[in-house]
Amino acid sequence: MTYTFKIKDKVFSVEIEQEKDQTVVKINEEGRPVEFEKIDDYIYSIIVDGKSLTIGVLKNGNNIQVFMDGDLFEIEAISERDQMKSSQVLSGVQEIKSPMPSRVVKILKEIGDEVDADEGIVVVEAMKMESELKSPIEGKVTDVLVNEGDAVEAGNTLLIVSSD
Amino acid sequence: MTYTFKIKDKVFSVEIEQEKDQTVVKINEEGRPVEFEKIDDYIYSIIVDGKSLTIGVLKNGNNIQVFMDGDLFEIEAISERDQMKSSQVLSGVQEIKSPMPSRVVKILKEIGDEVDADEGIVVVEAMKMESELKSPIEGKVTDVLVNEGDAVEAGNTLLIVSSD
Amino acid sequence: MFKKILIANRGEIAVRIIRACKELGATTVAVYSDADRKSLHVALADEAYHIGGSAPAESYLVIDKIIDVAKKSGAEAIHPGFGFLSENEKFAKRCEKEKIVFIGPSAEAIRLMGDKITARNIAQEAKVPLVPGSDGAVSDVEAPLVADKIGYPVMIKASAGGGGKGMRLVRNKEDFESSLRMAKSEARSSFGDDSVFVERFVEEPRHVEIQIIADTHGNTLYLFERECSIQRRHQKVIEEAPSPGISAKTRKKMGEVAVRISKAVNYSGAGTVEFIMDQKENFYFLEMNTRVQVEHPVTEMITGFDIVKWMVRIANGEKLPFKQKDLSINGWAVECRVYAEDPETNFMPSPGLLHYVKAPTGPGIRDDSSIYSGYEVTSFYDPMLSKLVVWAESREAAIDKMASALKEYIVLGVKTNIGFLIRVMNNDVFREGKLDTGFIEKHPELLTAGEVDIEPAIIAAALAVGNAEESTGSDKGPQSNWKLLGRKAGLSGGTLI
Amino acid sequence: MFKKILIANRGEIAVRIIRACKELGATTVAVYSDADRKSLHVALADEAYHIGGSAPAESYLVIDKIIDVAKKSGAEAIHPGFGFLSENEKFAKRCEKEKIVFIGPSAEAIRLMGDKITARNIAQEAKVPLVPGSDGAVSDVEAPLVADKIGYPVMIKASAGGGGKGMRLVRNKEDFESSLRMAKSEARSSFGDDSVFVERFVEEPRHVEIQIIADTHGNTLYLFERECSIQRRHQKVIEEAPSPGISAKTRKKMGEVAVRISKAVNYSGAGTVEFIMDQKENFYFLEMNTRVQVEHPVTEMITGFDIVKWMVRIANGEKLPFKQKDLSINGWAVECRVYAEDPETNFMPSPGLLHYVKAPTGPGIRDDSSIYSGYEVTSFYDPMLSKLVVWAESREAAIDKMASALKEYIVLGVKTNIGFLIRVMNNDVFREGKLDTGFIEKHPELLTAGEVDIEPAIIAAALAVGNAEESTGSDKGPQSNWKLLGRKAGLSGGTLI
Repeated sequence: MTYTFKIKDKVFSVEIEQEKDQTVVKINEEGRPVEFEKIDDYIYSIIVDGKSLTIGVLKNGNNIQVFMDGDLFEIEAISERDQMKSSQVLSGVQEIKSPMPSRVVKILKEIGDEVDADEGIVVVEAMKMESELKSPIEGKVTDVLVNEGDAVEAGNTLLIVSSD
Repeated sequence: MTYTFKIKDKVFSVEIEQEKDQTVVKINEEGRPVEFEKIDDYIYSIIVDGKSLTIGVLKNGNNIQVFMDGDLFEIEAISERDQMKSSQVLSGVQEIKSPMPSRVVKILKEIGDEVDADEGIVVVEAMKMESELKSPIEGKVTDVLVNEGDAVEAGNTLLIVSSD
Repeated sequence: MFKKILIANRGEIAVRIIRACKELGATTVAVYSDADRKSLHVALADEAYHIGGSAPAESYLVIDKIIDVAKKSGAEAIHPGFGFLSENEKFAKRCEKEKIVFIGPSAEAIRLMGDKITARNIAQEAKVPLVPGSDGAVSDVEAPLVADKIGYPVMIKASAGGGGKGMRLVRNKEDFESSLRMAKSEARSSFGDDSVFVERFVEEPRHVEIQIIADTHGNTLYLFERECSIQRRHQKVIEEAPSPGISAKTRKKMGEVAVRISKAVNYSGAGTVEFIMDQKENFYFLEMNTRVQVEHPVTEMITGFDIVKWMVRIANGEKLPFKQKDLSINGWAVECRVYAEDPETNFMPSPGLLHYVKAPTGPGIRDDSSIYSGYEVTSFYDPMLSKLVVWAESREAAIDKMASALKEYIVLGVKTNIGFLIRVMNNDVFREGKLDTGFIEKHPELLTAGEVDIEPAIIAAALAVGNAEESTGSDKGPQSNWKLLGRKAGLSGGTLI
Repeated sequence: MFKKILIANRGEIAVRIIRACKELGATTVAVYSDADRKSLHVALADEAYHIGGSAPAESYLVIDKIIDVAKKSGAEAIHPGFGFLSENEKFAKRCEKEKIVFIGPSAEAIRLMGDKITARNIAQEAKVPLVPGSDGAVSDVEAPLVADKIGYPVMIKASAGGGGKGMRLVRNKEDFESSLRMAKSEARSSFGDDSVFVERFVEEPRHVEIQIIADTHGNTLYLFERECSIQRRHQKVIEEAPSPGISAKTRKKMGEVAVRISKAVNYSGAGTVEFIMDQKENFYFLEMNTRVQVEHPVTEMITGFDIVKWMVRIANGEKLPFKQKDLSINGWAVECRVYAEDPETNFMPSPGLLHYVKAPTGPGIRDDSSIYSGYEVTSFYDPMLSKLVVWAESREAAIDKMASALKEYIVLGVKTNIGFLIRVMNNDVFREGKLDTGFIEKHPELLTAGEVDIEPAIIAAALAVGNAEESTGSDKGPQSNWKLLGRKAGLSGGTLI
């Protein structure tokens, strides 16, 4: 079975094979024998060429969170169909969503305002801290869906920015 | 729903009811309101009359192990059919089983030997320690199923003692 | 000793206090909000009472509800922990009125130190050096004029503030207005009071604080200093004791100054006098926190003195059994606050379900936490998961131990700052003790994992995906090969089950 | 420092050593048997190599396999831990031959102290008091005659023994023969050598031992004593430091005697000189353990001295940086060994799957363990689950802390001695420090839970049974009511999901 994984911008093709008495994992065609054991629902112990690693894996659909030595790596499992789509660059219509349940403190842009990529467009407060959400693209604010003071849930769309 | 539980020699009848907005647990007809939450697959947080308790429960068929303040209580859930049977006293034919994977070090009784209740009848070794297994009843050894030096699994019958 | 003590708090500090009270032989009473039914403080306390909604204003901040539970349960004393009602003068007064012992200083001491302006005046009278600034709260019109007078960079601070809330650094004039607005808005939502003051910003400042312990018999001692310069969002992340860059002379001077301020308000219990310090060991009074501090464990580790137990004993009228000269520093302690937050997006909180937690243990390691596998971090409270504290014979050994311990910490389900903390421990500038509160801003490379060998992560992901397909068995086609492999792997040591 | 160190052990001591080596900057190499693939020492080490079957004789005891891994991995040194090859003269010699540093004393010191008879002779020469007994191993015929001569009660001990294996107390003549047989049989299976000796049994004896640390530059120091009198099956269960019942004078005398014996064999590294002591502080040499001891943490907690790290440093040629006069005792430490065993059936081992584990944490608490939720305790190795160690300012405070901490420990899936340990902590005789190795036998009431309020356990069982029926939904009849209840309960705070 071959998997295609995307981490940040890099794409890896991964294959798991059984050769003689050992499991071989091929990453981008390069194989290495892997000895592995599932310790817990989420924890894998992996020994590669003597090196022992304990790695946490949390799978949610195509999103895989891998915890290793204190860092969390977000891996996207890409199906063949997805791979075709992913050539698309980050543009078009972007929804600015609340990453957590929070309160809208300040809306910094109005409909029609031009925004740069990484420019702050709305300030939300959660867990007693204010955070500025930024536009992922250069474009224009095409819609503002909340008011200052609104309580919003995780995933609620706050504003829409369009590069067109 | 009513349950019948046996702990050591005591039998308790337990009923769980919903009265108005609270859960009421009746033990031997006496009810008390219980506020409870399942913390984990095995852990219950229970608040009874303000008292907070954290209790571990492991269920295996009719055997329930309850861990509370460092002690493990073995509770037997008795169905109505079992309740009829349980009037039977500890007697008849008793199989002496190995409680864990171990090695038979010494067989202390032969077929036909008389044994007292709590008298040692076989010595096994596991985890580098020798343990003497005792007869639960007074009676006669009717069968010896292993030889000294044998490796046995947990649950293997080693000897049989009969009170008849 | 009190027979029964109510702990008016939640999370790790409630757990810390419950443990201390139990060890002192007292029965412990927890209170909890809707969101906290499954929290560890509820499970560990002897008694637990529900006090309302998840928002602090509906539960932990409601004086009447806390007092009701104290009366209902028969608690003789209340430990407020930190945050919530811990520095609330009204609450301390109410306890007094209800004849319940408030484990902390007098309501008067809380009042005097609670207002930054008053505290500044007291410090001034006690001849404690102060940072130049506005003489009290200033209007929106006055504020920029004061800033012009004392010279940029300046700090805008909420009068009722603390913990970095309602605080803004302004480096140049153009940014002043927007920063003032943000500071006031945060001050209003955090403290219900938007008055602010302005003062000079000390360049490359360090945050050094003195732990005070005072009994009700006139003994006021300092338990040395804590270095708390590693901050993000104006909140401490890494603390240590002692401080790597202060001389014995400065230590003594700061300690004596801190004792002087404490005595000026007749302080009793545990308190912390915070100072800002420049790179030449000049220090200025910042504020006094009239409660136990988040970072109190590092002081406990280098002194062997249990601050929380002594807070309870002092409230019970006990006398400190030693003098300043009996106290000394033993070894080195470092604390890392493990947060559910994302260092890559300016440490934005990351609430969620903790699917799996494994904390480090072993010699010299103390984990003050209230998390467990299956615990949910909600957005109602501070996203701190754990205070990991280590002790060793030297600073270098303590940092080595912390780096090792952090690498053992596993938290799955939310983003955490663990990787970031490991990188700080391995950073040369940090190891050399060249600290200031701008450390994190100066080292953005610590925020991301950087160039690490990602292959093991990819292998683990592949195994997990294969395993999930295997166990659901949703697809009988291409997976059959994998299933076979699973069985074979099982025979040869690896297993997919 | 060594770049790479192999740890030739398993379980918690392997984990302890791995942590120490990592903190010293060394790469760690683990070895594991079939049964240990999922053990924590494999997960925590930087490298891990499989060395054979689950039985120790197929893996951890096979010198060739350990040496092979050391060579393959490029390890410069081997730490043997305790048990297994730690006191094996041949292994130490082989390391020497292969130019791999054995982290421990010389092969010669191991040999001299490894044989009880030789050790006894060395002690005699060093003018150390000895318990009267047979002059070396005795035949089956001689043995009862020696016993008659020195007078009952007597102890039969395996010449090659240790840790209580192959040891039997005989109180009267009639039992001698059967005890001799049992002792020899255990000695044969444990050590492959069934020779035994006989000595007088000291009434109400206490087991007190001295921790020794010696570098290769002629410095031999004692790190004070440990009290290890609470034993079951002749194995220690609870240890503390310092000992509650010894005077400063006796402490000094024992320490100096221990240093004398160590110097007699040119000892280097960490070692323990064990004594038997009567209730009047008369002490007799028992044996010297030429390795790190299970209970070393209590000494570490009262001295701040990291024994395992110093074993490594000493093997690396480093010099101890202090003298005897620089050492002092700070506070009190207690260790409880948490075992998978059943106190009600003479502490019979209870292997099995640990469905759930939650260890206590917090100030002054150290949990040296290698268990986790999902770990399986096999019957191949010692059933010790954890060494729970606490430190506090006094013995009373340490015992209070231990009792509290033990109450937080949750282990589901096997029988454990946790409840028993809690009862010992709360026992008045134990609290008064009136200890002897017969303590457990004298207090059979501590073995069972006794009269406790069983109601919460019954409630929890009922909730769990109801919940299981709810989630399987196997019976649609009488459970429908319960399901409804579950939903209602969910609304009112309780939940069944």
